[in-house]
Formats: sequence, structure tokens, C-alpha cells
Amino acid sequence: MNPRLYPLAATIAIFLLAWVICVMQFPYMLSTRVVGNLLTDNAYLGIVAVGMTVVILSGGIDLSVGSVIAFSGVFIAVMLRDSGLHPLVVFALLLVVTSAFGAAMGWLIHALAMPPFIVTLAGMFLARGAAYMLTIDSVPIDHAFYDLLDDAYYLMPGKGRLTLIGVVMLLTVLVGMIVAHRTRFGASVFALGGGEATARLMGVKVGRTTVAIYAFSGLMAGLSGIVFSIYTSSGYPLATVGTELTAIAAVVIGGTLLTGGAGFVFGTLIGVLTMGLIQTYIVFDGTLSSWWTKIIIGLLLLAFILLQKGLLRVTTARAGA
Amino acid sequence: QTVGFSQIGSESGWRAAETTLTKQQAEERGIDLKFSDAQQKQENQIAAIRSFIAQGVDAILLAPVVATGWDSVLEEAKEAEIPVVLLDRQVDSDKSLYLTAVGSDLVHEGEVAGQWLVDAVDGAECRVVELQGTTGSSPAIDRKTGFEKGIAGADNIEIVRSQTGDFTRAQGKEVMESFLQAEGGGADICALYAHNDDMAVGAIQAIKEAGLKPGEDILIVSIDAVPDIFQAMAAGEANATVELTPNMAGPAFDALKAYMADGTEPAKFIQTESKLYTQDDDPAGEYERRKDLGY
Amino acid sequence: MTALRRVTPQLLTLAALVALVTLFFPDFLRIEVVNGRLVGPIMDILKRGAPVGLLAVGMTLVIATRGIDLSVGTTMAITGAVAAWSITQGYGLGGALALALLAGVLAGLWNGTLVAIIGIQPIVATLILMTSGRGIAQLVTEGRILTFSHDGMAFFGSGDLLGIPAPALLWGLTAVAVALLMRRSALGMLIEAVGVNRAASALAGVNATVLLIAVYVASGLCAALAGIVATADIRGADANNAGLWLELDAILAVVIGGNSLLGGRFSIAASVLGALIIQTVDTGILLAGFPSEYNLVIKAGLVLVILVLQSPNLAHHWYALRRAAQARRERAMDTAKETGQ
Amino acid sequence: MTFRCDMLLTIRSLTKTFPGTKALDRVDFDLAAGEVHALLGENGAGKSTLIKCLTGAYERDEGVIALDGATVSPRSTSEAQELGIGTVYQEVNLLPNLTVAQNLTFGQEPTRFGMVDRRAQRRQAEAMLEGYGLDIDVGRDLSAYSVAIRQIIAIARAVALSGKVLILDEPTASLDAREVETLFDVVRGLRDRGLGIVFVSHFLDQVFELTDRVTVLRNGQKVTTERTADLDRVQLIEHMLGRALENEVVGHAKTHVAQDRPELLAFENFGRRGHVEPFDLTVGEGEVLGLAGLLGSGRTESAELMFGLAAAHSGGARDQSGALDLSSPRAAIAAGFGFAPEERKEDGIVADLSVRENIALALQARRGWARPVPRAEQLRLADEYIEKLDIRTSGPEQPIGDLSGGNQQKVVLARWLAMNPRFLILDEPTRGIDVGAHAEILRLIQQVTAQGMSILVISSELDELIAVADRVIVVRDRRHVAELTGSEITTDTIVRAIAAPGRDQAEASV
Ligand SMILES: Nc1ncnc2c1ncn2[C@@H]1O[C@H](COP(=O)(O)OP(=O)(O)OP(=O)(O)O)[C@@H](O)[C@H]1O
Ligand SMILES: Nc1ncnc2c1ncn2[C@@H]1O[C@H](COP(=O)(O)OP(=O)(O)OP(=O)(O)O)[C@@H](O)[C@H]1O
Ligand SMILES: [Mg+2]
Ligand SMILES: [Mg+2]
Repeated sequence: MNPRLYPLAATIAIFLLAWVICVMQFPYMLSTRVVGNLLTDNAYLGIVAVGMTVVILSGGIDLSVGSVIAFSGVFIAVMLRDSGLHPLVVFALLLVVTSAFGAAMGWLIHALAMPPFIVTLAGMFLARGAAYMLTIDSVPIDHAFYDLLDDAYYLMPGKGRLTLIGVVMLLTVLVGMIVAHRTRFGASVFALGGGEATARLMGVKVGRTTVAIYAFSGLMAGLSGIVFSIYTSSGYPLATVGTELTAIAAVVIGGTLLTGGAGFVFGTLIGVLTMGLIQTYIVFDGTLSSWWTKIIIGLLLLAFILLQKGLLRVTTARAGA
Repeated sequence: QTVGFSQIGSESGWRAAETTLTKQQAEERGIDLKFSDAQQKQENQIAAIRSFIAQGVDAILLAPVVATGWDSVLEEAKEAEIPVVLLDRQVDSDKSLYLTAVGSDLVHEGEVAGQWLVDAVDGAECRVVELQGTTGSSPAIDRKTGFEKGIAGADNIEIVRSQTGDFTRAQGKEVMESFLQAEGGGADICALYAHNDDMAVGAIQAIKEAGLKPGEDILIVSIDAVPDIFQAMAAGEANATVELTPNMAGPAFDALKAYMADGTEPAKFIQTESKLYTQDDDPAGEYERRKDLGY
Repeated sequence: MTALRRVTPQLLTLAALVALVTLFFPDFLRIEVVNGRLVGPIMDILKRGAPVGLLAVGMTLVIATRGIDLSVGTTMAITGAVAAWSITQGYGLGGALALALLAGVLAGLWNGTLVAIIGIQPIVATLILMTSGRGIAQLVTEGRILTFSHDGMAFFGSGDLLGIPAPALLWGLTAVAVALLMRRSALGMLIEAVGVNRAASALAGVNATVLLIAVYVASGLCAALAGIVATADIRGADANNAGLWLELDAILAVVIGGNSLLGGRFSIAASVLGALIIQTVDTGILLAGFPSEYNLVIKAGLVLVILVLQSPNLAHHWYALRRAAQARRERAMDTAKETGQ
Repeated sequence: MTFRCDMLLTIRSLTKTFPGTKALDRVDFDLAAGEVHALLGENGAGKSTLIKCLTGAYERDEGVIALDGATVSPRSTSEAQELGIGTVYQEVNLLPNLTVAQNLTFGQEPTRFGMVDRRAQRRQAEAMLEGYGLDIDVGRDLSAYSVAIRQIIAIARAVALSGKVLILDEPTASLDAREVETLFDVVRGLRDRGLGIVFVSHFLDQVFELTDRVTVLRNGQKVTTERTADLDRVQLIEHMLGRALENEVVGHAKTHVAQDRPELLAFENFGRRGHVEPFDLTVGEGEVLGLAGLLGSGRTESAELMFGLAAAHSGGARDQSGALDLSSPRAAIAAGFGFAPEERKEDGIVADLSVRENIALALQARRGWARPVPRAEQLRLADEYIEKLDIRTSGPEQPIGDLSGGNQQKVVLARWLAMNPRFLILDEPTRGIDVGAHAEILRLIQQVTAQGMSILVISSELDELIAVADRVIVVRDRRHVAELTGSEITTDTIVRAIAAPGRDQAEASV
């Protein structure tokens, strides 16, 4: 096996191992219901994590996505309430807005040579603030088209539901895999992650690529916002606080290096499912107090990262010898 | 009997008390309670309810973090024939999707507080500052609306400043300090209305540090009735609070029991009392009664 | 002199902000003496800026090593809880302070070990404590707001010395002490060297691992001080809300202070000024009396403007412009000389 | 402004100023089609800067560039590539996190339906590497390969991109003789096809072997352009330095026999599984040891083992007073060791810090943080070495990252000399260093060894080893295979020892 695939393999192995452990304790975890739930409940996270993966692969970071998801929900809800537009039109409008927002952040990052962490932090405040300015209330979405989207699922044997948004997430991962690993744009992303100065000397159009990367992340955040609004049939300015951190954790668990230049979009899917698995396990257990929940989530996160590191060290040492 | 309980989080002492009481009530009735803390996130709550359904619990208690967005997951529960009882906050889904809701009327709470102030100032001019809860949260919105309703008839009362204190003590204190600065060192403020007791307790400290006497120079009315506000009332530093009982689970379990025994449909809304406490209601005693409830 | 030059942009920003707030709130600069204490919006800023200011001191060191510490807000909650718990358990002021500082050191050791020895990337390593730490804090407080009444402890929140609020004194002294320690000893240079190139520094014999751990411990200590201030301020430990999202403000302060997130050269003074700038924005928004749903947008807008104005590239463009003008002048002079001869 | 229309590439009055340095001062340069044109000069003369201005990596202050008679102004390297200018920059400019194939085809990936066609990409990459005698898997990450291989890949990429002009900035610095010969064949082939080639090197032999014309820069100004055939070595050096060089190749100064040196250190059965086979080695006081071998033979790894960068699996080291602790660089430094590494950018310089701080760094680390080296002392050290090693810098406070490659190397040397260790390991100390400084460093080695310091030199330049070493250890396949002393040290004997029995291709190529 190509050594660059080791982190991905380690991630998948650990995920499967964790699942086996869960199933041994709660046989129900093997049901299609739980599988369907994992996909549906983490659909918005998976989509936004795909965008985050591309950003992190380029050596950047995007802290604004959680706020952008919230903004998207509010934007859709308010537009549907106040204007007679069809949801599809609103979706298109929204994706334009969020992509432009991402592009603007990318431009700032490039043109002013400011660190992405800070620019997107300001973006995070701005997007959340913009959501507040649209409404401070939670706004329900009441539209026949939404009921349609909501009821679109395939009932798997065992009563598990493969929902539309779950499928959208899987498709997004696929698209993300192609964009990151199979296009010239993707190659430029990896090049930037390998080192901006070198990438520049190799002929990467740094400015254009940076803008495109953050625009892509904005697009994904917008799409995630749409999915989230379908998931909850509403828009709420306080939604998805801290989702950016969950997404980053998922990307890292998925075997992508935060320093950029190495990683896999597919790994991110596994990372997202891992986070979902941790969540599900804790709910199934149902005995943890509020505070132990927090501690255990952190410790499980650490355990995954340590296992991954250990496994990698063992395999590379084996390969080196 | 297994009951899943999806709690919002542990963001305040009041909520910690609600969690404690729910667990207590479940234990007393021999119910196996599956507890899930959503850390203030709706998405976690939805995921938790889905997991409860997958596990096949007998009933679900839900303290919804926000009013909207529950339709599809409640429908799923209904299809799986698992009754859902809402605790302390309402949802705007169809009433057929849940068994009943136990809670207080948030608007009414604000109204009670407003009416108390109208009575207390008795026609005198009064400039009020307001400490809001977390921007966008339903208690913040409703308690603001309710208070405004309560003082609607009294032209002598006017809200001059209103800022969010995020339901926390520290923010309550910080924002109150800036209110005092902005309003002539506090001389122009006649009363404070805080959306919860924690912010009021923080604000009381700010007022004391500014050299004024809370409860006399500035009247203080807030909501929740947590132990610390009774302590302040006993010391004459706070004037009134509106109770929001943390024991929502008791009525909920009662309703569930009846429903499961013979299918008795409870009322769709079991309203808990929004009782007003003032300095005359034995605050010291109330403090003693409450201080071990896990607030 | 060079130190003053380094912080000029921050000083100018602060001055501009003060002018802006004064426009909306004319009494902004008023300071009175009440009961022997200085009172006024400026004093409030100095006092309220204490937590972020303290966090920024530690964060500056961490960032200088090319790291980041997301756990400081949570560490505040833990140390605050420990302080309040030990006061209520009757350990006395000294015991409470010692235990709280110890908790901060432990948090720093944990982060430092994950980063420097196990080699987890700082963002993720500190994210772990950030998520689980609040649980630990709540374990201590059992989820309630752990109140205490101890005037000695409360002094750190609302006391004053020579008319100056104690928190302001505390963070001022901490900043000065750390800055002096860094520049009077070789620590500053060694930290910068490790931040720029850990491999090369280690090869030159710098004990990079210990230095990295020390930096996270320092950050934990600063967070402990901030936690003590926050707890003393409300005379209670609020495990769930103390220091919530303050790590972001602290990072922002460091960056507004002109320190690079890529590590290397750092200035504590500039970071502390950054913290003051942020607090001025926050207090200014409160005093100006806008509806609270605008708070975030105003803050984001102001921060963006400040960052853009201080961006190195803008300075670079400015430098290039000036140099071009100078070259043109020189050439004009050259031709003048040539024709003159 | 006049362009010579017979020239492929014309540069007129190119000027570039960095804060504090005028790197290029109205430089003119002409490149004809079908010539190899050497660009020479001391470290910091401005060669790399000229190239970067030409390819748009730097923004020039002034000057005009014409390609085929038409003025061009590439604002980025990608624009330069589109104009047909392929470049190998001094720092290997490839991405270690991409595969070899991705690096080679970057920007020109074959696509099908908008997606990169992996198989075609592989084929294309393999085709590009043909003729360089490399047998590697292009699907592996670049980081799996050594610096030398990366250098060749960078060259192959630049060659493929260069429709008209090929620029090579010190391409041979990390290549061995055989690989240099391969490269030269490729370059000659391109010249014969009518390309213009710019060649930067500090190896004058290579310049005389390969190039048609020479342009010399000094302190950012053009000194002269002449036909290579019209020059001799001495003249060329005079052009570069602005003065004559006293005794360029230091004579064999080994007057005394190695045996009568008191023993300083001894390594016994010292080794690490999978890295270096256990070896025995004694080091005499004031002795210069040379380590010779092919690329990847394990010289650097031997050195890293001795300096505690990797833990030894067997054996140990001792001096008169007993066993030495070499478990980490810090321990090794405490034992009086020093190590100037081969990869100066990754392991040597601390880019943002000043020259002064870089020199004082190791000294400071040894004293501990609580006892800072006084600023005056640091400045004295910096000034001393800036003068001694002729470091070209605008002052001791200039960030080392802004220095030219060769001058960075000198600062790293200065750092260790300032420590005055008893045993100093120098891994490729003269890589990328100009003739003048080269001689200077060899002289310095002799000077410090005369005062009792022992030195281990790793070098791919046999002449250098022959010039300074009292003893040469030959490394092959991670094993120390031979030891040559005194008069045994000749090019011939070393090459013979390097080429294992049955592995005589190395001998054939030298
Ligand atoms: N980015 C930079 N900032 C400031 N000064 C620089 C920068 N790059 C180069 N210089 C200065 O410009 C001068 C020319 O450097 P350049 O790299 O062109 O030298 P060179 O001839 O390639 O030397 P070498 O043989 O050592 O590679 C040097 O004095 C160097 O210090
Ligand atoms: N041509 C090559 N092909 C594959 N691997 C190589 C090659 N050259 C070096 N390596 C690898 O690089 C590692 C480092 O070798 P090392 O640096 O010790 O050799 P060296 O003799 O110092 O050579 P150099 O002069 O390149 O530094 C070795 O583990 C070796 O596997
Ligand atoms: Mg050069
Ligand atoms: Mg080597």
C-alpha cells in the first residue's frame, strides 16, 4: 500500500473497531435505524466538513462556517416567510450569497496577507450578527416543498430511513473527493498546503486559488445551511454555535493534517461518522451526567487521535524497517 | 419502564436543578431514565431523540432548546408510537405530535413581573433598565414581551436601556455597570428588570459597588426564584421574583402514567404556577427550602 | 524607543477608538474620585479588560511558539471553580489561590504534554481540554453557581488599591512582569527561536520540549489568574459561563497586537494593548446604547477595519509607494546635478 | 533603450532593492539562443535575485526585459512558464507532499472530462524522467526521495516547461559526479535544439566544462560578460572577488602523522538498526576526519547518530574521563560536540531572527535561559564572525532569512565556531558557498584544529576532503567500509573504496 494511504486506513480501522465495541455493548447499534440516523443527523456536519477539508488541505482554516449555517437557515426562513419566492430560487440566492461571502474572506486573506484564522473569526462574528439582524426569533418554515423534501426517504429493511439529506451528504462527499483529488484546482489546493512560497514558484495562481477555496467553503456552508433548514424546518440565529470546531475535529480525526497538504475527503466522512458514533454511544448509554458527557466526549476524541497516531507510528516503523 | 430525557444542557443553575429533580422523580417512581445532555444544541437534541427511538424507549421527555424545527423528529416518534412530553418550553409544532407540555407561560411570567412594578411604584415616574437573556432565545423574547405587556398601561414607567446579559451573572454585572455609567451614575435609574435571577444577582453587586443600595435606590425584579435571589431578598437587596419551578418532571410522569395505564389523554398544556415572591414572603425560609435542590 | 515604535499602530488605533466612542458617549473620558476610588468608563475598561488582558499575555507566548491555546476560557472556568470550592471548604484565601493556580498549571501541563511530547497539533490538543474542561469545572461546582462570601477573595474582583481597581492592577503587573522576564532573560529569544524553527533550535541545543511545555503552563497560569478575577468579580463560580468564548477574544487581542500567528517575534505590550482595544469596543457598544442584536455586527465590523488598517501588506504597499516617490525624487536630483555640471 | 535583436533574452538596467540592500543595480544581461550562459558571483552578489526578478517571483523596481525582441513583464512564475521560461530555483522548489508525477505535471495535468487522468499523468511523468537514469516510482510522494533525486526531478520539470529559456540556479549543489554528467548531457542536448540556458554554479570546473559565455556579478552590479574560452580560472576569480585569491586550494598541510595525536574520543560498536551498521571510530585531538561516500550512503545518518539526534541501538562513546551521554543534541553539546547540519533551511537557520541572534543561539542555549548572553557580547561575536567569514549582510540585525544562501551557511558555521566545541561535525559545510568563502572555510578549519578542536567533515567534494582531512572514512551502504590515512588519501583511493567490489559504476563515472 502507498504510505500516504496509511492515515486513511488507520482512521477506517479505528472507526470499525469502535463500532464493533459499541455493538457488543448495545446490539441495537447495528440496526439500520442507527445507520440511517448517523447519516441523517450528521448530514449538515458532513457537508460543511467537506468544505473545511479543502480549506485545511490548503493550510487554512474557516471558523465562519457555523455562523454561516445559522445565517443560511434564517435567510431561507425569512425569505420564504416574507417573499413569495420558491424555495429553489431562495436556495440559489443563498448559495450565491454564502459563496460570495467566502470569496470575500479569501480575498482579504490573500490581498492583505492576513491569517485565515483571524479573517474567518471576524467572518464568524459578522455572519452571526447578520443572522441576528434578519431576526432574533426562531422562524418556522412552512412550505409544501419543504414537506416534500422532508418526507423524501427510502425505508430500509429494519425501519431505518435513508433520507434525502443523508444522500445529499454522501453525494457531496463524492463531489468533494473529485474536486480535491482529481482536479487541477485540487492539485493547487494541495500545493498551497505544501507551502505557499513553493506553490507560487511552481506556478500556482495563489490569489485566485485562495479566493476559490474559501468560496467553496462558503458554498458548502450554504449547502449545509439548506440541509440544516430541511432537517429542522426552521431558521434560528443561535443554531450551530461551535459547529466549526466540531467540523475541524472531524477533519482531523479523518486523517487530514491541520498544517495542510495531506489528507482525504473520504477520511472526513469517516471522521464525521466517528463523531456521530461517539454521540450515539453516549445517548445509548444514557447514564452520564451533563458534566461527564463533556469530559467523555473530550477523552474519546483524545483516544481516537492517540490510537491513530500509535497505529501510524507502528505501520510506518514496520514499513521503514 | 424506560424514559428518555433530552435535556438542553447545564447552562444555568436552574437547569441543573431541573435535571436533578427529574432524576429524583424518575428514581422515586422506579423509572429507568436515559439522560442526554445536548449542550445547548438543537441538532444534538434531535439526534438524541432519534437514538431514543432506535433504542425503543417507552416515552420521551424533551426540554426543547428552541420552539421551531421539531416536526419531523416528533413525527418519527409518533410513528414509533412513543409519547413525547415537552418540559418547560413550548414548541410550535402541531399539538397532535406530542402528548402534553408541562411548563409555565413565559409571557405571563414577564407580565407578572411588570405588574408588580406598576403596583410598586404606584404612579411615580420610573425609568427602568432591562437585562435581556441571550439574544434570540425564546425566554428572552417572551419575557421581554410579557414585561412590556405588564407595564403597557402605565405611562409613568419607561424602559430606557435594554441590553443582553446572556443570562449570566458576569454579563449581568458588566452590563449593569455600563448602565450605571450611562445613566448618571445610577441616579436616573429607578428599577431593574432582569430576565433571570442570575443576571439580577450580578447587577446587584454592580449597584452595591457603585455605592447605591439595591432594593431601595433601585428596585429589582427578576424571574426564576433561584435560592440566591431569596438570599438577596432576605438582605433587602432584591424586591421580587417570579417563580419558575424546576419540577416539571413530576406532572409529566403523572400524565404519562395515566396515559399508559388506560390511555387517558392529558390536557395539551399543563401550566405550572408563576408565583410572585416578594420580601414579604419569608425569603430566608424559601432559601433554606431550595438550597439543596441542585440549583 | 524601538519598543514604542512597535506599538505605535496599536496606540493610534486605541486613540481613534476612544475618539469614536466619545462621539457617541460624550462622558466617556470622565473620571471621578468616589470614596477614594477612581470611577468612570475608562476605569471600567481597565477593570473589565482584565480577563482578556491576562489571557492575552499567556496566549502571546503560546502563539510565539507557533501554537494556539483554545482551552484558556475553559481553564478559567476550572480554576474559578476550584477557587470558589476551596473558599467554601474553608481552605482560606491562601489555600484557594494556591489550589486555583495549581489547577492552571495542571491544565497547562496537560496541553503542553499533548503538544510537545505526544506531538498533537496545538489546535486539536487544546480543543480537547476546551470541550471536556467545562465538564471538569462542573464536576467541581456540581453544576450550580458556587457562591461564596469572602471579602479577601472578592478583593480580586471588586477591590481597589490606591484608587485603582484590583483586576486592572493585577493584569498590568502580570503583563509588566512577564514582559520583563522575557526580555531581561533569554527566554524571549529562545521562545522566538523555537517558534520559528523548532528543529533548528533543538539542534542548536535549545530545550524545545521543555520550553513548549513551559509556555502552555504560563498560559494556564494566566488563565488561572483570569479565572480568579472572574470568580471574585461575581463572588461565585459559574462553571458553564465563565470565560465562555474568551479564548477567541484573547487570540484576537494577540493578533490586533500585530503578533504573527505563525510564531516568532512577539510583543506582550502590543497584545495587552490589543486586549484594551477589544474591551474598548465592547464597553463602547454597551455605552452607546444600540439594540443588542447589533452588537456582533458592530464588533465584527470594527475588528475588520482595525485588522485591515494594521495589515502588514497595507504597510508594505505604503512602504513601496513611499520608496517609489523617493526614487523619483532622487532621480530628479541626479538629473539636476548632471545638467548642472 | 536598445535591444540586441539577435539575442533571445535581453535584460536592461534591472534594479532591485530590498530594505537595507541594493541587490541588483542596473544590471544588463543578454542570452543568445543555443548558448549556455554562466551567471557567476560571490554569495550575495545577486544571482538568485536576478533570476527571481526575471521570472516574476520578485517585483523589480526598474528595468526592461525582452524575449525574442518583444518586451515582456511576467508578474508571476506561472506567466513566465507560459512564456516558455523554465526555472530551477536555488531552493528546490517542489512540493514534498505531492507525488512525483503530480510534481512533474503540475499545471499541465492531462485531463479527461475535467478530471485529472491519473494513468496519463503517470505516463507523462515517466516520459519526462526518461534520459535521467532514474528508476523510481512516480506514484510515491516526493518526500520519499532524497534531495539529489528531488533536484533531478525539479530539473526534469523545468526542462519540460522551457520552450525557450532554461534557468538553473545551482542545480548541481547536491548531485554527485555521475548525476552531474547526466545533467550536462541533457543541457547540451537542449542547447543544440536552440534553447538559451542560464547556469549558476560555484563549481568553476563545471562552468569551464559546460558554458559558452560567462557573466559575472559583484555586489549587485554587472562586472563583465565574456566568452568562457577567453578566460582562465584566475581571471574569473578576480572578476568575482574583485581581487586575487591567495592560495585558492589550500595545500596539504598535514605535516605531522596522525598516530601521535592524543586520543580525544572513541566510538565503540556504535550503531542503529536500519540506519547505520555498528562502527568503531577514534577521534584524535586537533584531527580532521573526513567522511566520504555516495549520496544516501549513510554519512548524514552517522553524524546524526553521533550528535544524539537518533538514539544508538548499540555501543557508546567515551573520552578520557569515561562514557559520554549522547542521548540528545543537548547532551551531545554538553559533551562538547557541535553539528552544522546539511539542510540549512530546515535544520540550520532560524529565519525570522537576526544574524546576531542566530550566531548567539547555541551559546545561549548552553548557558540556559536565566543567564542571557549580554547584548554587547552578542554584537561582538556577530561582528567578529561577519568579518572573519566575510558574511554579506546589511548588519548584525538583519533577519538571516533575507541573506543569500551561501551567507546563511556561513552564519550557521559561525554559530558553532562561537561555541568553541571540542568536536565539531560539519555536514557539507561548503555546499553553495563561493570560491572565496570556500577557501576561507577550509583555512578556518585548519586554524581551529591547530588550536586543538577536532572536526568531522562530510563532503561530496573529494578535493575538499583531500585538502583538509587527516583521515578519511569511507561509507558505503550504511557501513563504514574503509579508513584512509595521510598519503593514502587520494581521489583514486577514495573512489576505489566507495565503489564496492562488483559495484564499479561509481568509479566509471568519476
Ligand atoms: N527577501 C530578501 N529580503 C532582503 N534582502 C534580500 C532578500 N533576498 C535576497 N536579499 C539580499 O540580496 C542580496 C543578493 O542575494 P541573492 O540571493 O541574489 O545572492 P546570490 O548571488 O544568489 O548568492 P548565493 O550564491 O549565496 O546564492 C543579498 O545581499 C541578500 O542579503
Ligand atoms: N538515491 C536514493 N534513493 C533512495 N533513498 C535514498 C537515496 N539517497 C538517500 N536516500 C535515503 O536518504 C536517507 C539519508 O541518507 P543520508 O543522508 O544519511 O546519506 P548521506 O550519505 O548523508 O547522503 P547525502 O550526501 O545525500 O546527505 C537514507 O535513509 C536513504 O535511504
Ligand atoms: Mg543564490
Ligand atoms: Mg548527507
